Amino acid sequence: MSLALLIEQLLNGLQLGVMLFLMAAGLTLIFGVMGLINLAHGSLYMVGAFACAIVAAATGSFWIGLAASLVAAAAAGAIVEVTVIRRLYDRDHLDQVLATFALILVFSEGTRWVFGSFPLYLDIPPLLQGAVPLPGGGQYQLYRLAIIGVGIAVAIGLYLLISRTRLGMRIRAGESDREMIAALGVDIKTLYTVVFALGAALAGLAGALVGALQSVQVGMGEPVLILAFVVIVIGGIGSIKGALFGAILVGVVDTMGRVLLPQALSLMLPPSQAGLVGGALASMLIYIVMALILAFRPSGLFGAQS
Amino acid sequence: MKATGAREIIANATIALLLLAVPLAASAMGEPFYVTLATRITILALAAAGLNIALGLGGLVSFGHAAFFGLGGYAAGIMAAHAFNAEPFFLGLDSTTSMPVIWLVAIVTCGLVALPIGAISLRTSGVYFIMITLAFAQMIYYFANSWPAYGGQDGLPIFIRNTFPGVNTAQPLPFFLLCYAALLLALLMFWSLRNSRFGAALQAARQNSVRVSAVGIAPFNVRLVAFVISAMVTGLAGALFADLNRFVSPSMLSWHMSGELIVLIVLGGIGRLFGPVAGAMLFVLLEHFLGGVTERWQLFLGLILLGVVLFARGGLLGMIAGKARHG
Amino acid sequence: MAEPVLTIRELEKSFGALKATDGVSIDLMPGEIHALIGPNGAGKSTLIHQVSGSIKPDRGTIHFLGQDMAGLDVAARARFGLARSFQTSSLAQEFSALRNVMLAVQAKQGSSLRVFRPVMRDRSLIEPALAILERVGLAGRAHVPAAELSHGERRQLEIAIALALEPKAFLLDEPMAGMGPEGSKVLTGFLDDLRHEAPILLVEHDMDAVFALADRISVLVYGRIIASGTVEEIRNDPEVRRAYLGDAA
Amino acid sequence: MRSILATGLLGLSLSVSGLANAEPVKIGVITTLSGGGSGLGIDMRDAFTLAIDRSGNEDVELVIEDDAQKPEMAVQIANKMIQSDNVDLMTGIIWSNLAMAVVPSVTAQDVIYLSPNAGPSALAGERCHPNYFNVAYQNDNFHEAMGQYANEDYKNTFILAPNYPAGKDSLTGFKRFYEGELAGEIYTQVGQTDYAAEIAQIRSSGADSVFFFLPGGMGISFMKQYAQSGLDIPVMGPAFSFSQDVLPAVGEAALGVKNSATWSKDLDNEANKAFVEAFTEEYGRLPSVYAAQSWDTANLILSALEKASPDDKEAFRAALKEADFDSVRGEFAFNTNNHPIQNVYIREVVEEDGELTNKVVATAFEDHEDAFAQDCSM
Repeated sequence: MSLALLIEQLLNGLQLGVMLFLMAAGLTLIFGVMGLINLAHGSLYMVGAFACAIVAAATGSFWIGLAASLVAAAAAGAIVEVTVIRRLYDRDHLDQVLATFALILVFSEGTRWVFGSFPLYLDIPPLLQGAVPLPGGGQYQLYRLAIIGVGIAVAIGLYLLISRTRLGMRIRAGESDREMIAALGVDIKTLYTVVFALGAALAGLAGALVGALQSVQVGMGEPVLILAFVVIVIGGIGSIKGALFGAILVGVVDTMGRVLLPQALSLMLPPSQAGLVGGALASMLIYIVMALILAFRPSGLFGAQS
Repeated sequence: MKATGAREIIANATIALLLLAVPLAASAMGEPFYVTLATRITILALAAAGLNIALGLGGLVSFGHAAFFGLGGYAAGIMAAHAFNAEPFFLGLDSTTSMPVIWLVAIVTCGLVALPIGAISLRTSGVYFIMITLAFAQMIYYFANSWPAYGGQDGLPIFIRNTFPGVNTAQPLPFFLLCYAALLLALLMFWSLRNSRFGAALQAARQNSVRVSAVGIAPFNVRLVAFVISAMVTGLAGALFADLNRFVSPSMLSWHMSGELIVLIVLGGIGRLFGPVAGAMLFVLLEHFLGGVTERWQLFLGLILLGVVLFARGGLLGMIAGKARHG
Repeated sequence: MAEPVLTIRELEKSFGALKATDGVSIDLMPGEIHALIGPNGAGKSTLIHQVSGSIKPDRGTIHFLGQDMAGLDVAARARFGLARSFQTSSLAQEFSALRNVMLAVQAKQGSSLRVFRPVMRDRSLIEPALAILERVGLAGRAHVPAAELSHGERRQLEIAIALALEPKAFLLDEPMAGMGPEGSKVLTGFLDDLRHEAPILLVEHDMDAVFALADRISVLVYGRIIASGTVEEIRNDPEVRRAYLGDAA
Repeated sequence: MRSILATGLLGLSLSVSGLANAEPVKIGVITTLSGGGSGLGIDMRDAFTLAIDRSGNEDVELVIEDDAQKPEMAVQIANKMIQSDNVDLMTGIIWSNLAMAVVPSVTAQDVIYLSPNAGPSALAGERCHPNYFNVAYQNDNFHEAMGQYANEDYKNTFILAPNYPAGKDSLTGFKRFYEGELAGEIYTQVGQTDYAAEIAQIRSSGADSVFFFLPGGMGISFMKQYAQSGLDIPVMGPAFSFSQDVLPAVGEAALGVKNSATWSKDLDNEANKAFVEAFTEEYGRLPSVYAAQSWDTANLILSALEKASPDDKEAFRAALKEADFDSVRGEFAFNTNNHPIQNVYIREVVEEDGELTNKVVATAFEDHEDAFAQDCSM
């Protein structure tokens, strides 16, 4: 493999990782602050993509669509938090898994009811079309670079939010002691709704950004949900830093595995066979990595070790 | 306390009789489909009863039990396929269509696979345990999906239902009765486990694992044994399910299946003897009748589930028989 | 003089910059109650955790009945004969008092992988457990779930579970905490007898109980033992008075 | 027509089974009506009910249920339809893996099944069955046509498909007729949504063309990302990723792409014109290839019903086998294995009145037979 291709594939892995980070950051934030496992996070991703596609089609502007996706996902998140999620904070993980599993069914069929069964159209904005040259003679798509940029911006933003602002202070306090911040006079209910909506908005943002690359359709959130869980478990649940690291690890391992495993096997097997076996192994790779990491660090890479 | 205990016993007896009586009546009335539906309930209840050992007694939220359900199914499917093609099965041994042998293979396979999965997963706890069991199941799912030998995503048909000595398994009713007997045996085992010394240690480990180690019992060992037994029962259910559908495919291994098994238990009542049975009845009937009424049935199924989790804690049996008590 | 039952030598444990245990050495002799006192945050609980095996020390050794405890986990140490009670009660909440004690009896018998025979019909478990509940005065509450017991009753149940293990030494972490004066008095009398079954390493805040019971006292401040001796010696130690007893004495 | 949509209630199905002679013909339709793949099932159902409706045949009753794209669910519904609803015929399944789960057990219970879409090779060859009629295609057909057509222009094609049996059949089918070199052969993950890594490999492979089979959302994602990458190597594939149900979601990226199918909206025959007009009028959208195949399935059944009753299985099978109906695909006949002998066309994606659609540009095969017929001993 040439250097240019290698760089391109690493960037692809990085871009996939950044995407996963946008999902995982919300998940891990919600778990860290409220102790909640939210399987319906993928549904909020879908809401973001649908909102962006519909608004972009109506207005002709991807950017308005992007704004709409943030608003729609945050609103959907807030509504779900107030009506359902709020009742789950005191429950065990089992109830949370089940209730949010039920929410997936509701969201998926509800979306299909409203928007129909056919996939929607969403394209990247003209401003971000085209490619930029890479060192070594290759080139890389501008839009994907922009996604990487957004991911880095969100990571910095979250870091600043949590370490520098009053909201962040409250979030950190909430992580350590719910009763204490209630005693401090912070309206904990509102805080939780805000955090949940923030996580939802990040998922919606990811959905909208990816919607321009992929197919906007019902069920699009489920594969990415499972990956996002893999990410936060590898990184250590509740740790934003862990989510970032885990996301990039998963993105790069998955991409490079898909590319390299079949090629490595083709040294030993006929190409058709190498493709099949390599593909099979590549699809299992990140789960193998996850199991290995948890076997040695049961609370993830950046999780609090008990 | 006595009254709620008695109510639960009556509820259990009613459920057990109903599950037996409906297919008998349906068969007599020439409605074989309702026998098939009852068989489906019975097998799903068996699978969930297996999970209930880990989840209900041990508090181990395994989000990967579909792995064992599917492995059991593949054991039946693969052996039937080899027998159908008259090929040797393993180490030159002849394959067979005899259910007892297939069940044994399914149970042993699941036990052997559950042992390392459990040993690694049980190093973690809480959400990590949920997710690592999911990860193992996904590994097996993707493997089955992309491995070409046994049909991959298309799955593996079982052209002729496997056999049981002295029973005509091709007929719906005898096959149902076999499954029903297996379910009763599994429930008997669950009951016996729950009340045994092992069950005491397992349940205590769920309530307070620090306490359990402080009296000198290693929670890890107890949980690992529970996880393996649990997987074996679910694997047996998988083998029966494959024979019921005359088909096995990776969708038996998918994370939705793992979710459904948990749903069955919670619908019925966690840790209760007949929780999985009540849950499976409710779930299959909901799926069947909602599916008949509207194509948006998944929406309503979701809403009903949500309602149960939020407002009917303790599941169906919890509503009928009140809070569960331990000796 | 007899061999010590429990020997702690030069134990050290840090959490980040904080030295929670700093060169602690303690002997527990047969038949004695050795009290460990000190202000909040002195590292008493951390020490108990290290002895019972739930926290691994950075340095130092713990020998119990002549055996090095390093590498043994909580369950293994318990099987070896080291019984502990918890500062805040740690019980199987859904189980009755009886079943909590039965669990300890079964652990002592080493038979936790038996999967047949219902425990509630097993006289070899029920009878010893009931006898112990009788001894701690909980017989009348045997069938009440632990979650519904009063605070004092839970402390009694903690002791009962420790007793059921027939240990070679007790580690009792604030057994008097939250008990009324009456309850403390009864428990003090009970522990006074208990020392003849096995020696006790006692962490306790209730100074009346400590002075009434202890054969020897070690005073722990900021992870270090600043004084160790008989009740009289500790009462009169100026450093202890200054650092800890201060106003109380 | 007495169409009881989605009948699931025992009462309703019992109420019609009392009458002896005037008993209507019951057709069980199992298709995907919920979840991500429901677009295909809905087109299938809509065309099928429309065809029955327009025929004016009052004696056909439909029982329609959703399989949620789950094989176990489909098996359960099939059992219900046969054992409880006593259907005479069954149809509707979109996906190969569901067909593999349902068809063997349905045909074994002596019920006739007509496939409106899936055509796994196992059911065409060794496991063929007199009760199984495939009205759509054998799975390899579209890919074979694309392989044949690629010979005209290309020497070095890069091929990719998902890592599952239909994907393997696809690439095998393509290679069966393609004579040039392969620049690469990749199996992607099922349900994969990002193809950046694969597109980078294509770019560096020196291929002169790309053949892909990625049904559903996978194909939409691939086409969009391919166009966005700026790669200008020509792409081709079977019609699934360029069918009317997904074209709006792919957008302009699809313009000019050659794809293979047995049907196209602009095929010049009377039956097709009537079909396109009826479908567009009724539902306000253009029909997809799945709709066309279902329409044909319904009309095949109607044609056979005029000659025989499903109660006489032997006669009814013979009537079906004659394929005496006006197919929207033109010439249509059944091979020995009950699979179609038909033309396979090459279509090109074009824009018509502001809407993306396909037009036929070439005929890859005339009266094409599948490769498995000789394995079928029927």
